[in-house]
Amino acid sequence: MQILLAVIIGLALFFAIGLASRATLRGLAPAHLVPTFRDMPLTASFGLAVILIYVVVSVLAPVLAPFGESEVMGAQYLPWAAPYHLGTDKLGRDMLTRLIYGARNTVGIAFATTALAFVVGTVLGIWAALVGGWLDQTLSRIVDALMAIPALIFSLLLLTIFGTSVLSLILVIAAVDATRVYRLARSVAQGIVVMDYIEAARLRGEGMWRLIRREILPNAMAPLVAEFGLRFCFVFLAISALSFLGLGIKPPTADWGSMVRENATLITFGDVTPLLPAGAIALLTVAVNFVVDWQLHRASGLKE
Amino acid sequence: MNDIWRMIGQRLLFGLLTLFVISVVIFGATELLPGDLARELLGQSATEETLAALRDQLGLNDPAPLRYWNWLTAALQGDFGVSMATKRPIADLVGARLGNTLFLALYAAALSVPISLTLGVLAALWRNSIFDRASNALALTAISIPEFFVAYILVLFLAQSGLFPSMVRITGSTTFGDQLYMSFLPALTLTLVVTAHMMRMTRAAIINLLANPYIEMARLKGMSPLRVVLRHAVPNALAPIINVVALNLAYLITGVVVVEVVFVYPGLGQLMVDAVTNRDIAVVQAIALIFASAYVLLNLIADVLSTISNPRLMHRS
Amino acid sequence: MEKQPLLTIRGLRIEGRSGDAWHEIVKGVDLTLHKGEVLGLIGESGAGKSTIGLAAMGFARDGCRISGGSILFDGIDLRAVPEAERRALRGKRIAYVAQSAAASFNPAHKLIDQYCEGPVVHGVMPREKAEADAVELYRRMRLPNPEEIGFRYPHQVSGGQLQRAMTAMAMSCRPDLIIFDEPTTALDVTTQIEVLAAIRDIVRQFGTAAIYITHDLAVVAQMADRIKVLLRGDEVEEADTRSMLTAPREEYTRSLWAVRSFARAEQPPATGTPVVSVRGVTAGYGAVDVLKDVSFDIHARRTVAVVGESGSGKSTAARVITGLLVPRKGEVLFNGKALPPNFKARSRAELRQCQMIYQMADTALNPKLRLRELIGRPAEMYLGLKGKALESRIRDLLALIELEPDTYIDRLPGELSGGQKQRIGIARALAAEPQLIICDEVTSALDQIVQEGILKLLDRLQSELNLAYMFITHDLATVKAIADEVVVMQQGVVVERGPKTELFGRPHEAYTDLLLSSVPEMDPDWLNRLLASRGEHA
Amino acid sequence: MKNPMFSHEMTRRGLLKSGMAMTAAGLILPAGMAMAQTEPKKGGVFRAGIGHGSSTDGYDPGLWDNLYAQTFAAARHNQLIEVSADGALVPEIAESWESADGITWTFKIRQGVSFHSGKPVTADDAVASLNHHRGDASTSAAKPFFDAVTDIKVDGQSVVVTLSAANADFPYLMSDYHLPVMPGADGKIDPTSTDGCGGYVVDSYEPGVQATLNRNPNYWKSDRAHFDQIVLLSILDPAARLNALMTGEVDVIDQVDPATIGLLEARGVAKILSVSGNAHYVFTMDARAAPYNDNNVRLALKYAFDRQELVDKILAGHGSVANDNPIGPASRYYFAEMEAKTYDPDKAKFHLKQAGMDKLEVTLSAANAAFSGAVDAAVLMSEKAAAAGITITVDRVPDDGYFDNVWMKKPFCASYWGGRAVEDQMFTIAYQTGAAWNESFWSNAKFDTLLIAARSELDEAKRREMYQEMQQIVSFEGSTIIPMYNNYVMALANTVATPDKVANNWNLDGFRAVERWWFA
Repeated sequence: MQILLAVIIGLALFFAIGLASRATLRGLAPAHLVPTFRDMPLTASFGLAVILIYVVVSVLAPVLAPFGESEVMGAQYLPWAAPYHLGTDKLGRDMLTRLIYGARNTVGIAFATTALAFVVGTVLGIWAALVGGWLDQTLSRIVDALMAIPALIFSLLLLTIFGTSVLSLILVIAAVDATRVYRLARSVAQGIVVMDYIEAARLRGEGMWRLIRREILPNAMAPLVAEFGLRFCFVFLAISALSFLGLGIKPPTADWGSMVRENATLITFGDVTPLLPAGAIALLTVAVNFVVDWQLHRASGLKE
Repeated sequence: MNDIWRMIGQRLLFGLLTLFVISVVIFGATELLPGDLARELLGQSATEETLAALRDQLGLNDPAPLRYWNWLTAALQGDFGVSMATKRPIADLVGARLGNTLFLALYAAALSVPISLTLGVLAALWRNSIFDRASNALALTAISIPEFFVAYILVLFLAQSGLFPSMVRITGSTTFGDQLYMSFLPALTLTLVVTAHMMRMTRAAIINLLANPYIEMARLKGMSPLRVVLRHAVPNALAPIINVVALNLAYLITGVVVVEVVFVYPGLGQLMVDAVTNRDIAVVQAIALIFASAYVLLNLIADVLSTISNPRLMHRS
Repeated sequence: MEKQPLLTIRGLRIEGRSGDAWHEIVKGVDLTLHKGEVLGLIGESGAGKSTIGLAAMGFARDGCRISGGSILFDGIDLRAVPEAERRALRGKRIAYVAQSAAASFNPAHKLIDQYCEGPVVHGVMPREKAEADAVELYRRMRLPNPEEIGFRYPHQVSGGQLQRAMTAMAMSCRPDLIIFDEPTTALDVTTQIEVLAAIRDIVRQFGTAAIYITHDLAVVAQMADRIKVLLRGDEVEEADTRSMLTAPREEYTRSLWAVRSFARAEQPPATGTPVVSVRGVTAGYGAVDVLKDVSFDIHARRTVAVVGESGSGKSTAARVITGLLVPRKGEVLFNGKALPPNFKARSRAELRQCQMIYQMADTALNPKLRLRELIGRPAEMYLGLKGKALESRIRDLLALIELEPDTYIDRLPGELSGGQKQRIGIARALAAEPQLIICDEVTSALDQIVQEGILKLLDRLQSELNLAYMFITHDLATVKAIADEVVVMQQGVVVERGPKTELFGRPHEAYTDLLLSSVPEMDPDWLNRLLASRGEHA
Repeated sequence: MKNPMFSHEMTRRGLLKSGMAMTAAGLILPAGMAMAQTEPKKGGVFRAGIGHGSSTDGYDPGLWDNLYAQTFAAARHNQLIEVSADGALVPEIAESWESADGITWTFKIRQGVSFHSGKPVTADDAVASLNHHRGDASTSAAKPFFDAVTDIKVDGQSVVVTLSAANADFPYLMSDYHLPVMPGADGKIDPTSTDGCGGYVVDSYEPGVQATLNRNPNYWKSDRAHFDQIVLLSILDPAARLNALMTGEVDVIDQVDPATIGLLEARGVAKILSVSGNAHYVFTMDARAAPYNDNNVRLALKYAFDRQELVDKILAGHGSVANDNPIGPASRYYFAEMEAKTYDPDKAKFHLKQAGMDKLEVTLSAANAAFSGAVDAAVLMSEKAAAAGITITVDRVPDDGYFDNVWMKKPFCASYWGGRAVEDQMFTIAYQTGAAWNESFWSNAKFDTLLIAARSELDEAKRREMYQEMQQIVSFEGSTIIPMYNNYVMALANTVATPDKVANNWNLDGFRAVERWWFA
């Protein structure tokens, strides 16, 4: 029964948020974008609203959070009651505060990591496709070899060697992710480099960097963006899995992946506490991909 | 067919090269890790004297390149050596666990591949329907929850009620049926983890094809939507589908250490993490190479199957 | 004519979605077709001919919807009946032959499997009988090896044969009506004739009614009993073929008929050092020589047309000149000086002198760049223009190609029509201020009226800017219109070359002859005469 | 997944002769719960889920380094001497032992005991077993025990050990889990053999996964080893261990996640066994390095956090507050009346001011490899210290390699001691100037003098006074923060019965749960 109730409430929220955000966007959008928003599916408007909320929460975390990020308020595992609306965690910190700051840290780190992975992977991938020959072979073989090493174990090795500062966490996950992006970027670019406009640009004598940046990249965006949506979410998972193995983001920084891990044993007793950060991740994943799907749908021109 | 054999030969050759590169990378990375086997075996309370004795016994005092060379020459002769920590032959150590790992991977694949392909095809068929959106959202939710957490939730609902065991205990006398029953939860966890990816890719691959003129032709021949998708779209979408299945199979073999830990499943992942922790390089190398070979072979198989499934590559005029 | 028409369309309205809005693309068209009758639908791109053809099957493409009117097929209201019933008609009583057989055959299945699918699924005949029937129809379509060809995959069969196999497939259920949607447009002229003949014969033999959709007047003249002219979703006029050809009523129809009138003024023979001189070039990919000892010259203010069918090596010749393909033997001289064979070794000045315009403007213009950058980039790169100078140069160029600068300068290629895109391609070439422009089939993807405009523009620019053109085409009409000199190529070899007047005037090589005679003419009897003269057909 | 530190050390100071019991560390049971006091029953398959164990574990006794290997060893082996549940040394394979001068020790080997293989246990076996840990070529972690041993020889049914100097504690060493009696041949043991004279015979073993052992039908202790079969499972994940217990896959688990103790008790499916001992959690400061070389800074840190909060939150109450005192409440000379340090930011500020600072910024390195909850403890300290103007930046370092890279390398880091009931040993190992494991590099002349004097002091009252003074010095001048003593927390299925006294020297009843416990 409770599950059914939860599903009904969830769906109601989905429609409410979706419709409200669509109406708002229509109201606020500049004139030429109004039709775009008018026909956007409910999933997309819901996704946009969720992303927007996350961004606002991230930016305004210190304002919104009732307490300090790692401020120990009282006893551990207090029930959901004011002033701790979502209770406290195992150190007696306010769960809601941790979640709010978690948005900032998690989303920030995930974004930085994914962005870095995409910059590196995309540039190398397109470069390989563009130049071809031995460069392509060499890069692709190296990437193949790296991909053949299980990502989690490879990250574990690298993090143990380089330490677990946020920077090395970002660099290591980005490096592992970049191999996947490289593969995608290369295969997409291979479809583009045979186009006449690339030939025209080469014949014009354009340099490599401009070919990549102006001629190929804009046309490779759609599949890359789709991949970005998924990869972005996989970063949370990677951090979470790493914290399972004793690495991950350093305390007392609040991040959702580690929060799931810290509180995970509670689920054994049916306590929903770890569901909060897990749900926050899942919601963002779904939201990001709803928007990505919508964008792809618009870009593909395949009207259904 | 000759082309295929040539491709297989070429890829196997590249595969060997890949394995070599990986063995160097893994060896180097393990070398870079602080501490060594002797230290790990003795614990932190060991005195320098004991450490020196153990290092000497284990041959850790040789320079790294020499140790790599010794390992490589032995490995090339098919001798992967003994675990430096336990003195057990690596073949024994790894053998049973490799079987377990493959069993779990195939089990999860047997569950997830049919489910995800069916869902993917249906989602493509009924694209933008409630079914499509709901399955998409559910799939995304499933992949955005950490594996260990999925496992805990499954245990909460399916093990605490006594339906399935919460951990896997495989002994010599375990029957196949028992093993299927005991491994159900880890297999289900992995299924939830990989299904979304395969399903989304299947759906995308098929929808990608629907704009093709031959699909319109099939519809104009009066074929039903299901037949259009199954008979006209799916055969042409096989290459990407096979590839994503191979990628996920590789993941099921190589990437499941977390699930192994949660279900106490004696697989290769846990063994490798242990070996890394203990700096037992011979074991790390052996498992890394097994994982890499699985990856290389699965990719090769995927490419061969994609080629076979594509008449343009199979029947050159 | 029977009293009860086979197909009656009244007030047909179809809407298409662009972006997020619906707009009408067929605006109330009527159409009547009797049993055994062939109706030609003609018009330029965007006229709605394909859309109407599909609507005759009760079908609308994704992103289109039938919004008004009635479609009555043999008494069945296709708009009213459920989808399942429409589906039962498709393939069985109304069949479709698509423009590109290569793309419309499923690459994963053998031809005969695709042939049999319709009859078997519709329950017309069992598989064995369908197979035997296929062989029979392949034979009637004059396909080589009719017993075996069905067991090949589409990619193993040539384009002309595929188009015939597709017609056979359409016939598999002996439909009452076939929609032919530009079935020969993608084919070479010599191949086109065979396909046209085969289609015409089989339609007559089975007494099948047909709607024949094309933009090529000469083709439709051979095939149709009646012709309906369409313009932007509206009917212009309809009449039987002969009266339509001889006495079109409407101004628009007359303009269609008149487009082949452009011809370039005759030029005196060129003298002096040619801009480009191709000397004994042998080149190819892998082990195959695509060009064999090819030589020709191009002079300033002259247009050299390189003619040949697909695979003749004419585009490869262009690639050798531009330096994309390094020849095995021979060289390319520019103003008498040898060019480095690889474009990467050429200086910017050398690159600048030789510009290229591509066949498919869609793929030749980066869809993500605005016209400002597309046109401005070469000017910026080669001439070092910046800021205001660059801006005014871009505007000049847009004006030169007859596009209003203020309107267009910030558009994306996707916001232009096909002809406009091709003009941008021209402007981009001009921006470099080159001496030679290579035009690779620049007009073949365009409607005839648009082609005319492009050719006129190129002609005007040549005299204004002192350009040399290398004009690659398979379309002899274009050659007649614009060339000064002609180079005829077949399988990598220059078969014949000389001034246009000379080449079209005197008796020539057998191959040139075949090419010339294969160009369809507006005369409804042209095909009959041609086939008779070749002794291929009664 | 490494073991807590110094697992090879013993917990109690022994006397020269066997059989003298000492004050024992108590067994603390949650209120309202009493252990069944029935007679032990035979039978059943006992399955234990242990939170350690690695696929690289081996049979070599010199290399046992985690709770799994140690429990597994205790199931199949006996030592010369056993430590009883109340902390006394009791005879095991050594029937008795004595020394006239503390230099020559004679251990009389019990007759009529045989190995699983059937071979009788002889003095030669005992000598071979001990010699495995001696000599330059030995790779045993127990090697340092034998530094002072000059000779080991057989004398009839006895083993005679000669030391270079008198050591009254030597019998304690012989109870160490590293030193099982194993069958010897040519004066050597086979370190890859599972053969022992313990209560269970190994049936199968998959390192890092599970071991199955059957009751040794010929076990010489008739009142021990009650189970027909025992299965030792390595379950590293705390949640998996809990689940295994709750779903009946195992009968006992160790290292219960403190966060879940309350929830587990509320379920009523298991009982919690919480055993207090002298084990303690530590944060060490490098006394040589600034700013920790100033005792005022050290004191400021000691007053800057809430010890009770750590006990409540890190141990969920299963432990007790420690006053920077490595000598636990179970010890003879425990200085209970010492002035307690409470959370007092003002006092911390005062000491900072004494050190000439108004604020302090330090980095505390911690990993859960040091002790479970070390990172959280560090975070809690950091939070509370802020009020005293002390900024503690918590540097969470990888578990992997913690004791190589961080411990005794970083100036301020987490550590753990298994606890010593023997005051002299605790102080000698970790607090005497220059001691190998003096992790804080602390040096105090007065302390060193007292330590040596106390060893030879025979007057009980004076001795107590001296040890209490040393505790005072360590607590208020030492460079080690000791916030709490932790309990061993296990959870048992309701069917499992234990003796009323459970040993506190090690996890799982001093590793002996498998032979001391039974199914009710």
